[in-house]
Amino acid sequence: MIQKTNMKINVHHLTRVEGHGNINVTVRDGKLVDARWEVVETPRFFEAILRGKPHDLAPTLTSRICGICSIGHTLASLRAVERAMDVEVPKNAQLLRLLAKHGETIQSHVLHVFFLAAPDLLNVDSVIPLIQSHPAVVGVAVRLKGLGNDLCDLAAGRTTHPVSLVVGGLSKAPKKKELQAMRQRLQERLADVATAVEVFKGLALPDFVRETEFVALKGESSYPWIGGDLVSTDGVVKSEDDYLAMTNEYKEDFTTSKFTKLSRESFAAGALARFNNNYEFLCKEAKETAEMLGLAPVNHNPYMNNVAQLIEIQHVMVESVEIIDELLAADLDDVCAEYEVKAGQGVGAVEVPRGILYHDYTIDDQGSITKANCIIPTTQNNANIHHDLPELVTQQIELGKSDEEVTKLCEMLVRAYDPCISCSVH
Amino acid sequence: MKYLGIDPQKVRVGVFDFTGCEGCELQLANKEDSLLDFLSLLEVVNFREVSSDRGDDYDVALIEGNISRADEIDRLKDIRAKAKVLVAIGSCACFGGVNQQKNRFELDDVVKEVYGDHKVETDKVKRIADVVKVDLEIPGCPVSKEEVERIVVNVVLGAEIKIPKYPVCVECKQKVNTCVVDLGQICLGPVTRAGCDAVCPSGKVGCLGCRGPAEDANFESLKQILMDKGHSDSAIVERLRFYGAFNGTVG
Amino acid sequence: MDYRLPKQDINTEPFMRQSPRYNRKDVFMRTDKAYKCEITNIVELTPTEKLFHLKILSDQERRIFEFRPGQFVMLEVPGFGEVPISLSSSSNNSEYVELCVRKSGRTTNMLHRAKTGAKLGIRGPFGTSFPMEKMAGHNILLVAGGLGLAPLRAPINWVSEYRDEYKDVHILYGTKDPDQMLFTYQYEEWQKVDHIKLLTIVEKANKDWNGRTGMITDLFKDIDIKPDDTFAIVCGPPVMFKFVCDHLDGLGIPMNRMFVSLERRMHCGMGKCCRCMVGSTFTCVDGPVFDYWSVLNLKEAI
Amino acid sequence: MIHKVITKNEFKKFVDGLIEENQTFGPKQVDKRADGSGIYQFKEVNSYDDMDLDYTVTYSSVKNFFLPFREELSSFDFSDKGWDQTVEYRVNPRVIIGVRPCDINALNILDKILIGGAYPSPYYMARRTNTFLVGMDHEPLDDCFCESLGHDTVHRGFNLFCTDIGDKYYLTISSSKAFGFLKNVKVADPVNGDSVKFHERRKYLRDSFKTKVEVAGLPSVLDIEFKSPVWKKWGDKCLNCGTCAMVCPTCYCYGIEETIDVNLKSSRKERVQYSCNLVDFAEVAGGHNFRPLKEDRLKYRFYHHYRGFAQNADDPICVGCNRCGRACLARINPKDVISDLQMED
Ligand SMILES: Cc1cc2nc3c(=O)[nH]c(=O)nc-3n(C[C@H](O)[C@H](O)[C@H](O)COP(=O)(O)OP(=O)(O)OC[C@H]3O[C@@H](n4cnc5c(N)ncnc54)[C@H](O)[C@@H]3O)c2cc1C
Ligand code: SF4
Ligand code: SF4
Ligand code: SF4
Repeated sequence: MIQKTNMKINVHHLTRVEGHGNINVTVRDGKLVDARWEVVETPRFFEAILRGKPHDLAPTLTSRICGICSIGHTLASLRAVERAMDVEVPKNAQLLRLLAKHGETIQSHVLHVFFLAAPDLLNVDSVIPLIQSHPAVVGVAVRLKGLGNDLCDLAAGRTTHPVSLVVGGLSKAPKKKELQAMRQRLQERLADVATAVEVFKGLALPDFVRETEFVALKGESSYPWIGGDLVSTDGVVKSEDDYLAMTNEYKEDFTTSKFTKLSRESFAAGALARFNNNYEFLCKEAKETAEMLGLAPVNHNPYMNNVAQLIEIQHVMVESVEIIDELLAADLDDVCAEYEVKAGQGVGAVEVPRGILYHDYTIDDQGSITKANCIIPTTQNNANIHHDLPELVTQQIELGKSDEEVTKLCEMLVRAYDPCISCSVH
Repeated sequence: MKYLGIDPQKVRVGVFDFTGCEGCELQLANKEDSLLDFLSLLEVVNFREVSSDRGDDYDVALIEGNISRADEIDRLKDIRAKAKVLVAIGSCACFGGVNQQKNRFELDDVVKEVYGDHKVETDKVKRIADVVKVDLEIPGCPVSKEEVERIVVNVVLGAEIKIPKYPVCVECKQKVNTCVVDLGQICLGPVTRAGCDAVCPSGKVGCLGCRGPAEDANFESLKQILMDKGHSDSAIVERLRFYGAFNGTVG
Repeated sequence: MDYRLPKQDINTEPFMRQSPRYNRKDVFMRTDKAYKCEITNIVELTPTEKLFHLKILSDQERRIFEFRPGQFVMLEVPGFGEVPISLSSSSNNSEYVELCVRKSGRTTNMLHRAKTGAKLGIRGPFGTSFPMEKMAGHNILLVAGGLGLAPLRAPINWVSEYRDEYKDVHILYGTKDPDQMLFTYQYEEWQKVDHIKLLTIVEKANKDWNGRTGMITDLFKDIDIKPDDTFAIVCGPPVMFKFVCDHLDGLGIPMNRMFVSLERRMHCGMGKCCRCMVGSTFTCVDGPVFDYWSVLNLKEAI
Repeated sequence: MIHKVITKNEFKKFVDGLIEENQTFGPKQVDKRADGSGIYQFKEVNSYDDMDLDYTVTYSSVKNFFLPFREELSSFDFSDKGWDQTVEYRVNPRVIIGVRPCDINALNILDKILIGGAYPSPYYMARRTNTFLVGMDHEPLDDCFCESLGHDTVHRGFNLFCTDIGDKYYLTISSSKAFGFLKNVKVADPVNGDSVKFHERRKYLRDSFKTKVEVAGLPSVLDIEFKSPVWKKWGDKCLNCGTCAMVCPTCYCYGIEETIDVNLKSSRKERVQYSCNLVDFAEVAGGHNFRPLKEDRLKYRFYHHYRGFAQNADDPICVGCNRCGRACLARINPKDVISDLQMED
């Protein structure tokens, strides 16, 4: 085995991720000199734009922070507004919102696992050649993604940039007939998940471990999605309102995205973090899948995030059926609460596909936003990616891997976090 | 069309994103029941979000997002030079989208608000057409996949593309929706170009005009109607300026 | 207890006072299903106009299809659109019809790319026609501007075929520039064989043009018109036919002996879509051929 | 025409019977306006109690059950050498309950145009003949003016018509199907008292109209006022949104759209409900628009409605339901426009 002495990796505008970022690694005389994850996405300054906005336009506006998790942003924004003004959201509206959220989780996770990550595991550039070479897998992916999108359409009016999620609840509830049909589809599609699990069993994910702190919402009686306490695998517990102490944002000059930290120099959020913190609340079927795919809490291999996503897809599908059952038994005529505009401050924390998302607004007595802060999961993960890279490269040069192999592993590492870069530079 | 003796031409496309949320690009991978047929009409040579293939030999460049930094101008001009047809997709690319709301503030002020004392490079938001020649605009926030499909089919066949000239109300009425103006909301449907199947009013929220003005739209009348119903001038203007699509027509 | 409605009820309910004139399915087909035809020949007339020979494929349908000069068909290019096009061939030609089409939009652009052998559909014929029999025994003045020669070609063919029945026949034809002249290959035949006097004029000459330049009405100076013994057919854009008809009116030709063909947007050809309304008149069923008096009485006709 | 009476209880049984066996539509409140008034539409119903039969008037008319907003006229399947056209106009039989007299009269007008002319529409006919229509009278709204146009009562065009005479409905049966179905319930021949009540009800309804529109001589007024400044006054308000035509029970103008499917193997030809108020209604290839101004287009709708078209023997096609006036955000309504025009005289 020949020791590689010099190495220069320079991935400009990494592909198959949302947004623009670069990987830069320099190894000289067998020693790592520099390894960094640079976010070069152009910032859009949503927090600045939000100032002066009527509160009811904030969810519509912030939905546009991200095309993939727009429902998550809308929900976090709504939660911030509603908590600032003490709006009580009707139970059924909460259920419908969660259903929309689940649709997004399915859609986003499927997109990531199958369209963005799988090509690496199958050694192709994109999903397109897989249409010919692996039609069954592509079929599964397309059907599941369609299911996720349709679930969003049904519950929120549209999958990208939802329309019917409004302050107070929902402007329009789906018809029971449609819910009934969706319930059936969800159950039928579980077979596709089983197929996907079979496929994944046969794929080897890179073996890389770095001790990491994982941050997620804390479930009380179920796997957490909207609101609640914040926890970490290092034992930190904080309230939702105390999110700033959980994120500790700071800025580095080489990247347009901010970085965050908690007990260590960085932490991770997302599917794996949720899994590591809330394993007990997964449904039976999802736990079985976890066992089959060799994932158990607390797992420190970032590449396993893909597996955690697959497990979550299954979990939310099962949970969606339960939610629909509850909705079918309920009266869906009125799913929006009236509310009084008043001044206040509120935080909304929501587990979106890539981790915890926080929106925090201060609203004046006219209902206009005076101050806004949004902390995006990818912002939280960026630092962790940045700190994973040197460790990964060091381990790999010790194993004597080639430039190409290391480059690919670096790319796959970033992709494993499913970063939503434009989101992180909102 | 074979029956006419015309062979459909697969289009070689490049998809490029600038400042935006990438929601429009995402639509290209949506509408699963016809996705595979849709993809078979295209040869994707460059689409960073879903593919590592980075070809330069595209005929049609789909541009998402707007321009808000100097390096983007160069990248866009380079794409323009290579593409035969340049299509702006989405409200950001066509009108500036929500991002142009930044232009109402001083640049220094927005940077300071978000990044404090750190230096971050940013410019006023520009539409794609402000920087290079645009051959076709497909508005929407996000674009409607149905419309994109229809347009791609016509491009492949070399047929003229028709987009509605009438306002959203037509589609809204066809869906037998309750008019949200009757419910006390502001709706820009009467002045906004149809083609979205009135998604927003169908979800019982007022249209915000992401598709830009309909032809011969009557802004004065709509404004008068809404003010008569008790909505404030500022609330109406706030909505008209939401996507930047009416900036030429409202103050 | 039985409340079930019968599965399909194609017969009318007795409560409907207007019993349909046709309620046999095969008759419906004529208006809603196109006759399939094949392009048997394409003649490129100008860079923007082509003449298509269309043969109706079914023998039976070909036999049914009869038309009169001035009528039009709805030409279907499946998937792209359906457009009204004047029948430009002889009404005695039962083998194929000729349609002269200008490339001007979605449907017609596609049509221009079609090759011989392509299959199209036609419905029709629709609309009113020129009263050719009534004109017999008189002088005929055929005036066309630009693409107006396309609808005029059917009456020209008629007159040629029944030449003995008419007295003097004149064609006055004007276009913007010489390149736009249609059917130039037929001029000699019209003049030599059919003894029709043809006068042409262009607004803007080019170097190959050694004919006249000017407006179409300039041509009237060159011919001798007997107002009380002349019928006129004028086809062209509204400004042009108004100009010509007013001129002829000045000469003393009664307005009900001048005929024009109107053009409006059309989607059905059957008086239903209302796109072709002029005032309260349907261009498709009450027209496209109108006498000039009626046109003057139509609101917003010109 | 046969008359019977039925108690309201028996009627409910009758309606539930129809609903049980057939796809049925009836009036339902779908929303409340900001001012508290109800918005009704014809929706699919599952039982008698699902309906709001004492509704005032629906926001959209029943027209769209016969002329859907979007309707496939035919489809083409392509092959390398050619294509095949498929034309289908079968519809599933259905029942519509609670249709108002003016709406039925509107259908009679559409019958005249779409079935009576030289080219009867098989699509419309199929829908019309396979719909079992139960009419029902009602008290007019303040702005209804169908009485002015003689459309407040209806004599044909329905299977069954119900007039509320207190605890019973006075039934007008005009189809054998209706007669047959009624055998399932208890109906009685009207006794003298019933007929008296029936006539009283008619008179009461007729006297309840608050809005009157003078329509005599309207065709010539419209011809004369073709260039009137009144059109500009109202045209300036018009949004050209087509709402009026979409909700109108008689507006029938349409456009054709052809779309090729994404697989390039087939295409669809659809009829799409249009409105003469829409900007490109009269636009032709090359971009020339025969009605370039808002006022031209607005005028045209009035022209069609009150001047009448040849297909309809030049009779007005407006039935006076004032749906357009109610739906128009710009508050453009027939009564005000017509009285403006008549003032011009
Ligand atoms: C009675 C009559 C006879 C005609 N005869 C001829 C002829 O012989 N040769 C010829 O080249 N043209 C003729 N035209 C004009 C021809 O119909 C239009 O050029 C054609 O419809 C344009 O269709 P398009 O799809 O290419 O254009 P687009 O602009 O894409 O039109 C879209 C649709 O609008 C309608 N439309 C647009 N323009 C017109 C128009 N001018 N007239 C009617 N409908 C229109 C059609 O339904 C068409 O499908 C005639 C028109 C009429 C009314
Ligand atoms: S809701 Fe909006 S789009 Fe719909 S009819 Fe009313 S104004 Fe028009
Ligand atoms: S209704 Fe308006 S805001 Fe909504 S998608 Fe359509 S054009 Fe855009
Ligand atoms: S009259 Fe009213 S409803 Fe009709 S198009 Fe004009 S604004 Fe719209």
